[in-house]
Amino acid sequence: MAEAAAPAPALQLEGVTCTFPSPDGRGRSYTAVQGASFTVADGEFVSIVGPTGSGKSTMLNVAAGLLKPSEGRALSFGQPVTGINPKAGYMFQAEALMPWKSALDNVAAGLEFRGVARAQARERARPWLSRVGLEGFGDRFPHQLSGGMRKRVALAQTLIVDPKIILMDEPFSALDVQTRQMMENELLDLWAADRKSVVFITHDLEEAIAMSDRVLVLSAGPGSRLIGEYRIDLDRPRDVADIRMTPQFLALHREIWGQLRDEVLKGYAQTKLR
Amino acid sequence: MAEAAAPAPALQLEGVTCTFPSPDGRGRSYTAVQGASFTVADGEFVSIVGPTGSGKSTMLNVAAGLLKPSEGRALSFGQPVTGINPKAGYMFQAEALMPWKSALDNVAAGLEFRGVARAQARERARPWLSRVGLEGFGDRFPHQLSGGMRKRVALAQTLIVDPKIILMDEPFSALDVQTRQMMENELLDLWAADRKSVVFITHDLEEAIAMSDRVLVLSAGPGSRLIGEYRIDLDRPRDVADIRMTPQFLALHREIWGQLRDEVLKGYAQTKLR
Amino acid sequence: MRSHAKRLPSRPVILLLQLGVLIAFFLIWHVLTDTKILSPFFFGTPGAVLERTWKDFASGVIWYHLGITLLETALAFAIGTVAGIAFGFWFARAPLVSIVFDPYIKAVNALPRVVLAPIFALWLGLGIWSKVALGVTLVFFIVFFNVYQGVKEVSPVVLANARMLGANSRHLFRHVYLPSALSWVFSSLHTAVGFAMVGAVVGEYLGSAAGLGYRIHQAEGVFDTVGVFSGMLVLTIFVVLIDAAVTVIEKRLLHWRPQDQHSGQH
Amino acid sequence: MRSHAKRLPSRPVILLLQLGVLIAFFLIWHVLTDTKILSPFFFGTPGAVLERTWKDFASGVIWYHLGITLLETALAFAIGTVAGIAFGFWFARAPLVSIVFDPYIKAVNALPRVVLAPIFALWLGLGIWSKVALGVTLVFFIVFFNVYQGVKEVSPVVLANARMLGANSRHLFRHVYLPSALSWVFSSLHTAVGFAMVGAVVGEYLGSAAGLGYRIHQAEGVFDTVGVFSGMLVLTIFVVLIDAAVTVIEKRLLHWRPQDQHSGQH
Amino acid sequence: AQDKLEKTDIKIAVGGKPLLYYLPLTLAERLGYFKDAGLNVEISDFGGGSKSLQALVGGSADVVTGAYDHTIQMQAKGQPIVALTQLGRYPGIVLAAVNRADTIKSVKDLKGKKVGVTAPGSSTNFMLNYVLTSIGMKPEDVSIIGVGGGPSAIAAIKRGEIDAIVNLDPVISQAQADGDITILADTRTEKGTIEVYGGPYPAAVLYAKPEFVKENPKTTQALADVFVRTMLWLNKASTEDVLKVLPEEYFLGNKSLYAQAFEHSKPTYSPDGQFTEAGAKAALTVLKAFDPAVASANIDLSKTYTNQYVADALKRLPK
Ligand SMILES: Nc1ncnc2c1ncn2[C@@H]1O[C@H](COP(=O)(O)OP(=O)(O)OP(=O)(O)O)[C@@H](O)[C@H]1O
Ligand SMILES: Nc1ncnc2c1ncn2[C@@H]1O[C@H](COP(=O)(O)OP(=O)(O)OP(=O)(O)O)[C@@H](O)[C@H]1O
Ligand SMILES: [Mg+2]
Ligand SMILES: [Mg+2]
Repeated sequence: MAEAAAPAPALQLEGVTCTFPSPDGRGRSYTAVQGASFTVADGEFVSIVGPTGSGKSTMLNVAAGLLKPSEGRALSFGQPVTGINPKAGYMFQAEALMPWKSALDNVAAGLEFRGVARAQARERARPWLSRVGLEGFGDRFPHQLSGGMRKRVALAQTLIVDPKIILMDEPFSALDVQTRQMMENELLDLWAADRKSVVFITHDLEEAIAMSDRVLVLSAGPGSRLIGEYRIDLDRPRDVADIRMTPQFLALHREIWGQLRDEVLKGYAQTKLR
Repeated sequence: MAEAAAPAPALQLEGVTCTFPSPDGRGRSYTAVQGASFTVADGEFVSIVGPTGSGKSTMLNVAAGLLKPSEGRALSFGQPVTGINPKAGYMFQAEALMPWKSALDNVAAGLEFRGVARAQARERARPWLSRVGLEGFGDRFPHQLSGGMRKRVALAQTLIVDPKIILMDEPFSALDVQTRQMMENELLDLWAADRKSVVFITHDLEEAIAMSDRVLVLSAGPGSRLIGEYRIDLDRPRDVADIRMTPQFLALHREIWGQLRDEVLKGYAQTKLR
Repeated sequence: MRSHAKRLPSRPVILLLQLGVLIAFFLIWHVLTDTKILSPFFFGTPGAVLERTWKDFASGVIWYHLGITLLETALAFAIGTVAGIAFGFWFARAPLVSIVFDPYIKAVNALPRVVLAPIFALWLGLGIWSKVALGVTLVFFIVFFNVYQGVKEVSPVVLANARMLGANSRHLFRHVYLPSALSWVFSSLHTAVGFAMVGAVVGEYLGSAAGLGYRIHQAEGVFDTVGVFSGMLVLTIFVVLIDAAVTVIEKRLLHWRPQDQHSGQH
Repeated sequence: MRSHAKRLPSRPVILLLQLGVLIAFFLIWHVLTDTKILSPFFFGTPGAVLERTWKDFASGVIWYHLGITLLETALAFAIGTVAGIAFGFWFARAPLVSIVFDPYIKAVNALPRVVLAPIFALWLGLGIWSKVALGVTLVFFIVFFNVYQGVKEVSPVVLANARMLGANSRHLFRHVYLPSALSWVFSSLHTAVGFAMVGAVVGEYLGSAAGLGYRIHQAEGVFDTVGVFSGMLVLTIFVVLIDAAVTVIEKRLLHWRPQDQHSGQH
Repeated sequence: AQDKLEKTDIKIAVGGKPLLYYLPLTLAERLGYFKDAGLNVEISDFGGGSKSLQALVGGSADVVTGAYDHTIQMQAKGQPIVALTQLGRYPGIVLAAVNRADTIKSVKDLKGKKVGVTAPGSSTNFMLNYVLTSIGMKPEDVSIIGVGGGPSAIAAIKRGEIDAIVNLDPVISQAQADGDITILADTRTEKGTIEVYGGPYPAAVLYAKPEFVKENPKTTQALADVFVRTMLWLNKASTEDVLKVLPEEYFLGNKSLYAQAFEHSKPTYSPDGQFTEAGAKAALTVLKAFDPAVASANIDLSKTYTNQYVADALKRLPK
């Protein structure tokens, strides 16, 4: 849909359907996402919210090029995504640090993969570690870090390579509120500095509203679709803590929450029924 | 400290200190928890909040008997914890499902370990699966479930064996708000039914207040101690969603939040400094 | 994760490719021996080898010998595997035993089996059992070391979880260690099948009254290279069949794993 | 997780225990042969074996042979390991190659090496290389199958993460597959060390001018059981030393793992 | 017309059944003589003579067809065994120079050269030692390489790994047929044997433990009958007769080569199975010189063999 003149969107999903074979390899299969289409413009910050198990991670995997949709396709900056999306950085929901690398080496890995010499990559990784509040923990291996610390290492690891589009799957859910807000502000600063595109999955609707330009609401599975889209017209730059108190914010929250709540209840009832 | 007449507390930590060897096996070691002491009475619901990396999981490991404290000791129902604590159920922060068992078999595992025949254990596991909203997903293997679904399976897995004291490490952080509230209410119902003891770790202060009889605040690491203790005198039974709007709740929240915020900031500064 | 990988060709295509490799191998062999680049005295000729193998099967003389060798192989494989798994688990779970006996296990593994053959013959006679013993000494160590390592690789969190759920040692074995170590066990079994056969054949080769190894030895004694290679051919055919059976079992027991997670290349 | 496990005894105590096992072994051997329950003709006597071993070292005759055997072992080990790792990775990363060649790899693994010895002798002569080749054929397969499996076991999420971070095939190998497969590699190396030695000794035994296998064969030819066992003793001592070196390297390369996570028993 | 045998199931061990050295065993089996004697035999084949001997000492075999040397060596080790029938009267060992080396014209030229024997410490090794010492050289003057007795020996010759070889048929005949070697000493003939050892030298024999003989005299006699009968048959048989009797597998490699090798070896077979004292003495002399265990022992040759059963058999069997 990108017109000739407009720049290609950072991400575009066109009628993406993802069907998984059934657990035992035979029998009925499970359709997680059904015909999902949405666009993330260059430089836009988009959040996706939806009930658990609705297919948010699945859609991010499609955008990253890790999962081939059964139907439909994904485009990134006008290019169809056929393999790993080279313009994307992906912060996974599950633990994805390399257990055999120290925190510092984990952060430096992306640079090394891009041909930066090891010593230099480590040097450049150090400020990133302190940015996520782990200055003294560079020599720890992942199993020696707490759950929240591992998440922060993963954040630094994703951001250091400066991807054009950042895919984040519940990046801050393991953090306490305070650390979380610091990380959120850190991310917004970064994003503001050179206007990357961000696709941000979260369970925290407040977080979604506070951070984004747009919030997408996913229906409950199976066969989730996008059922709501809200433009967040709050002023930038924002402070995630302060903005939550503004009436504008509260109005938006009420509105989206109304829809989401219904959807979650429906999803819950469905899984109970099936 | 238990007097002769009073029933022994469900859990008692006495001056627990946990020191980890340094990452490379030599050099300086890291003291996560320093002289922590607290008691959880029989039938009490206690939450622990604290900055990320402060040692919450570490303390739970001590209570479960998985980690031997460097100093001090843990008692459970008057018995020193020297091995696995047989009275405790533990829902881990990290993924702990057996990947080779289906969701249903994972839930049934605890019963099987207690000598229930396989078929019967699966029969009894089924209602538990629907209780956590996963009725149709019994035959899925963990890698076929979404992050939130795995957490819910783990919840059912822990609760089905009916432990006298339940240790929960951020059980609901991967769930969307709505599902989360349902799970929270489910847990409160269960707890009310036969007054188990619960130790509940969370990053969500609202959750901590809404659920607990008492909230403990942990200081930032290294060498965290318990620095605050708040009795929550809200009426029972509670509905976690409704109670958040009461003035009493808001007052408590403001009070604890004040202390926690300082602590988190300190912790953040410390890690930046070290 | 299912990914954008180029999908593998279908089953018949793969079979065709495999057949192609086989034919290419025989062709190269044929050309090399035909042009005397490889001396037929040492390498036989593929035509003669195939013809001999065919004759042996047609006349039926081979079945008796093959039966004995397969019996020995199966016994060696079964005993060695069971013992390897049992000791592997025991050692992995009993750190003191493991640390004390570790050097001796390794020492025994390094004993040349050829030299041990007379001792096995002494203890077990000249029948199949001395050959089975030889096979067991090969199979055991391969399985043992892999099971030992496999048990040590179990995820600490999953293990802790099972223990908190009340699993005792037997449960841990059955529900955690065994399933977790299974891929290690199967990896070792693929090597072990071959070594079980090697043990049986070498045992027969070193002293016996029947079996494929006996026939190979007889053929070698009269410089009948074709006979030697024909024996080896029969042997490899059957080891491939046994291994296919192992693979089928493996697929069934490990069906819980993510499918085609590793075809993910672009 | 460090747990309430009974801690292992300290290093010297363990050494003492190991020594105890050794002494017990020699004592039992002594008693059994002394009372003729085990025939000294087959089993020698520990006294005589130790004396002979001591003499051989004192007079120095053994060093030359030992040196040759160790050289062969080291070469077989190194070549077999490198080839096994290389092919293991290649096969694991090239599913079509792996699926097509799979039956042939297994077939070759099942060939009795003893029968192959003349071919190696023909190609490589009677010097050390034919023995190295024999050892390589043993070591290669053990390492190969384990590396292959080890690569397949890599955590899919960690792998996906590295690929998203921009790792190409070479990076994946170096930063993901290799470290992840290392515990498999080392598990296989512990077996492989022994088999490298077995290959060398059996090769010497079948035809050579020097080496421990040559000496063992010579002793066997004149029914000198004490000589045979003395040779095996020397052999095992050195294999244990080599294995200890492997363990040291293993500890260094795998230092990132959780320590004593498995002593967790009560 | 035999009395009832003490034992009819007999396990025979041999170290390399298809070797011409042990041809009488295969002949006896193929001619059906064991069956005629009421014996039910199982023949186990071993990788070498020493292993078949070990099977006997260990009790897993009843009788062995092996080298006469073993009876002396085992007496020195305190494991008495007794030879019952002689199958070969000349050892059949051949010392030959590899043509490619081209510098070896006589045994003297072996100095400093590499010589392949079947295995270090084996009878081929002793033969070489004996030949060397008889012309005033020392065993240490050559370097010994074990090359085995099969295709690996041929491989060693073809690759030029060795300058000379001490081996048996069929290796020698094969190498001769290929024109790769020149014979220096040949104990396949009476003349050659006397040149090397100064007298006949018993080669393959049938031996057993004295206990076996004592407990099963009738079975022992039956075994001796079988082999004497075989030796008498072989003495009169033509090459064609022999090839007709042998299993086809034996000459699948190369029939004419096998025939040739057989003809070379024919004189080595004992005509009637009887031992001679001179032969036993020759063997003892050789072993005393090179086997330290034998050298230091006091050997009673009369216990190493007996002609009793052969004599009895010869009395009854038609010549
Ligand atoms: N490999 C698979 N095989 C079968 N079903 C799968 C597989 N992967 C995901 N699913 C199913 O697809 C649905 C969507 O999963 P997904 O992980 O995308 O959910 P999500 O929205 O990210 O949930 P959460 O918020 O809990 O992380 C779930 O019902 C899940 O069970
Ligand atoms: N095995 C270990 N070796 C070294 N340090 C460790 C080890 N385990 C935990 N630590 C350290 O102990 C501290 C407390 O860890 P813990 O996991 O208890 O934190 P937490 O309070 O649970 O944090 P989170 O909320 O992020 O889960 C951290 O600084 C962590 O790095
Ligand atoms: Mg998800
Ligand atoms: Mg934690």
